[in-house]
Amino acid sequence: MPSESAATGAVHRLGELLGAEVVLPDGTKAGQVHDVRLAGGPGLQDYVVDGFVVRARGEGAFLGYDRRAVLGPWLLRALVRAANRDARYVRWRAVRRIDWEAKLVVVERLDPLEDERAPA
Amino acid sequence: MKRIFAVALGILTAIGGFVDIGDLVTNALVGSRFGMSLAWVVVVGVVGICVFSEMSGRVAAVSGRATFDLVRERLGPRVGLANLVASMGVTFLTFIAEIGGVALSLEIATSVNELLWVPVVAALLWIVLWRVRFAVLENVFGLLGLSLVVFAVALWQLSPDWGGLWQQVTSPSPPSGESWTQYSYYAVALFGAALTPYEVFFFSSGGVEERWTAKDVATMRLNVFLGFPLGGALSLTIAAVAAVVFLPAGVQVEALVQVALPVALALGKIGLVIALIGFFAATFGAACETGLSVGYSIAQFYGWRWGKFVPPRQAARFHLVVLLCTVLAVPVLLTTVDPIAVTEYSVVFSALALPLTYLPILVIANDPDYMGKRVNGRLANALGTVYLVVIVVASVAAIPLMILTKGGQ
Amino acid sequence: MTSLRATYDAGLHLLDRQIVDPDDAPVANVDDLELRERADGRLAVSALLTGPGALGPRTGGRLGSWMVAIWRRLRPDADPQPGRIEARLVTHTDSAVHVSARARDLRVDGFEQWARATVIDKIPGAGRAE
Amino acid sequence: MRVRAALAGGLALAALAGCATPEGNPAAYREEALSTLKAAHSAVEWVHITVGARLDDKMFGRSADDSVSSAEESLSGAAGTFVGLQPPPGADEVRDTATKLLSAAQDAVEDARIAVRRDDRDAMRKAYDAVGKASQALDHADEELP
Repeated sequence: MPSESAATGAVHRLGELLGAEVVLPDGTKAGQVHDVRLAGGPGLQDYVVDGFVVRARGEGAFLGYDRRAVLGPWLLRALVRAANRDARYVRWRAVRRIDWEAKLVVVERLDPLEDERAPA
Repeated sequence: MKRIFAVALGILTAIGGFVDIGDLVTNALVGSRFGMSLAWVVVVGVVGICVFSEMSGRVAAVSGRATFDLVRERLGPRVGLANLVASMGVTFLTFIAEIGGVALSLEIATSVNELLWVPVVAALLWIVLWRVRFAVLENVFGLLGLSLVVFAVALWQLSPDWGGLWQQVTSPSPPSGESWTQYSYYAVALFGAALTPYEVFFFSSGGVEERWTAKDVATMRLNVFLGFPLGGALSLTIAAVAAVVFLPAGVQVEALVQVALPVALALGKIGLVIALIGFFAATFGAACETGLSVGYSIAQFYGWRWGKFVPPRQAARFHLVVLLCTVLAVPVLLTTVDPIAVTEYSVVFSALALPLTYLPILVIANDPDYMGKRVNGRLANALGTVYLVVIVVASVAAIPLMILTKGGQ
Repeated sequence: MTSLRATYDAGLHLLDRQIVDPDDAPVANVDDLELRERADGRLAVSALLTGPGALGPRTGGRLGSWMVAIWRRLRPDADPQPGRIEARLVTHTDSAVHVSARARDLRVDGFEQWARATVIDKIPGAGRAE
Repeated sequence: MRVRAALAGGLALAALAGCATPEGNPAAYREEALSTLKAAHSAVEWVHITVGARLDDKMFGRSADDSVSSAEESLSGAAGTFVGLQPPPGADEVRDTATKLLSAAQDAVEDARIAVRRDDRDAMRKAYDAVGKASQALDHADEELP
């Protein structure tokens, strides 16, 4: 059970996850939740949280350049990519616990961030 | 034939619609103080509005999303909200200036004080925004605005020393008696007058309402690439007649009637009448555009239904905002604030607010998710990047220059 | 017509997007997403949330709190909830999020109704289309 | 111009700490006088052009009236701000010269406005010459100011 809340059916907001502190089990700070990746289907109601895009500094990364291969103009992409080099990904199975009150996500490990897959 | 007519109409209204109170006042003022030595800024500004409008027009046509719709998607709610407040503030300020400009045009024609005209103009404006069709609004005021071509005729009639004027154009530095800081301040003001955010909000929202598709991109480009530069040329003639008549006489332009004075000198009463019709059409048309643009930006930010194509009751919040704006503008003008001063500030604040609107459009125009194959090409991106730098520089410089020059005094 | 993406980076692809109905009429923006814990512990998307009650907390800071506070004051109910559109109503996404229900049936536009009833409908010509 | 004056006033206050003020420094006071006279020259020349255009029947009476009245307002605004300044010791001569030039200009502009509003061509012609003289005097202010 990756969640603290015992009762299933508990309702949350995605916005509560954005900016949440990400820590390793030993308490080391790993960054902040920058985006939440959803996967599943066929309907939107069947999409579940697949993992978190984590950055050392949650704010400031923007514009969608951070996770896309082909985007111009060159100058902007280079600047934003440079600022986003620290982005990592936490898979759902690496999430140990979410503390919604404290806006804290405890994770076991962080993986490299892959560019998101193309639309189906 | 019908298509050629439609294209021609689009270009003509783009010319007439380009000039507003900010262009009238800033160009005449700059012409009277700096001659044609700042003409290059108008050129830079016009190319900028072409680059920006082409991108946002293409984004509107391909993705069906208007400019402010996209601002929040790329900047997030916090920065997006800051941008909304700034852009709405500038557009509202411009709206006030335009209404003041209409009232001043009527004052010049009737010598009835502008303050008495303000409530009349506001009421008329609101009725037009409520009842008159979008296309009528755009075409009537755009075409009437073309009467400002009288400035070009006046320039020719004044038979100026063309070599001297060209000399001013090619020596981009302040004339004697003016400092570099003043020169730079008015460079920013002219840039802001040519590249006003509301023009892009209005242009792209109109495109969405008219349901442009990728097929309409070619027509849209024709309008932009022919209409706006010709509109820019028109504003240069306004600066030029002021440079011919006022610069040697040491007169600084500070009232709307002065903008028309050179036309009267050159062409007499007939010229004056045509110029005043042009003033009225340009400012009234721009008042419509700015009033709607305040509504567009807030409605698009919050995802409300907006626009002139649906009955008002189906876009109730949008029409409520437009109504409130019109009502609020009246007491502001009745404080006897000088509309010309409001105009001068509005163009500088336009330059200040621009980057946060420009950046998301530049990014989205590159995003295949929105644009498919219609993403920016190399030229659009090269120019887009150059202008990103120019727009940021103008924005950063605006306030320090305003303080250093005490608002251009 | 594209349907749904294989994956969504929710902040990038869903939040702050325009929601439109089958007539392409704007309904609201996606101000937040509602997540529900499933029996297997996974967090599933259950609804799109709209209005200041959803946007305020995301805006954060004093401004966000004000947004929520004003919204609460203006709502008639004691414990107002943000507008809610069931996730299963989403048919596809492109530059907008398309839903299968009409704007007027979704009941997420209290302010629109208020503005219509209190001001706009009282002005002659409110129902006239172009 | 009122808002601009107010804002400029505010900004000037903010800048007070750093620089000499016209009220405490004779050189700064002279500068202030010169810039006021330059603004006055602009307004007077504006009236001159307008009355000339009206005499040549290139403008309507109402528009000419509006133009002259706007110029008059601008002139009295500039003059009023200067007259309200406290002259620093040793600047009385500057003040006297400038004030004389300003009130001569204001008188000429006032006569022009009256003539234009009455549509009295003889008076307009006289006012045209008087305004021209006032404009010339203001144009040479730098040499006249002590």
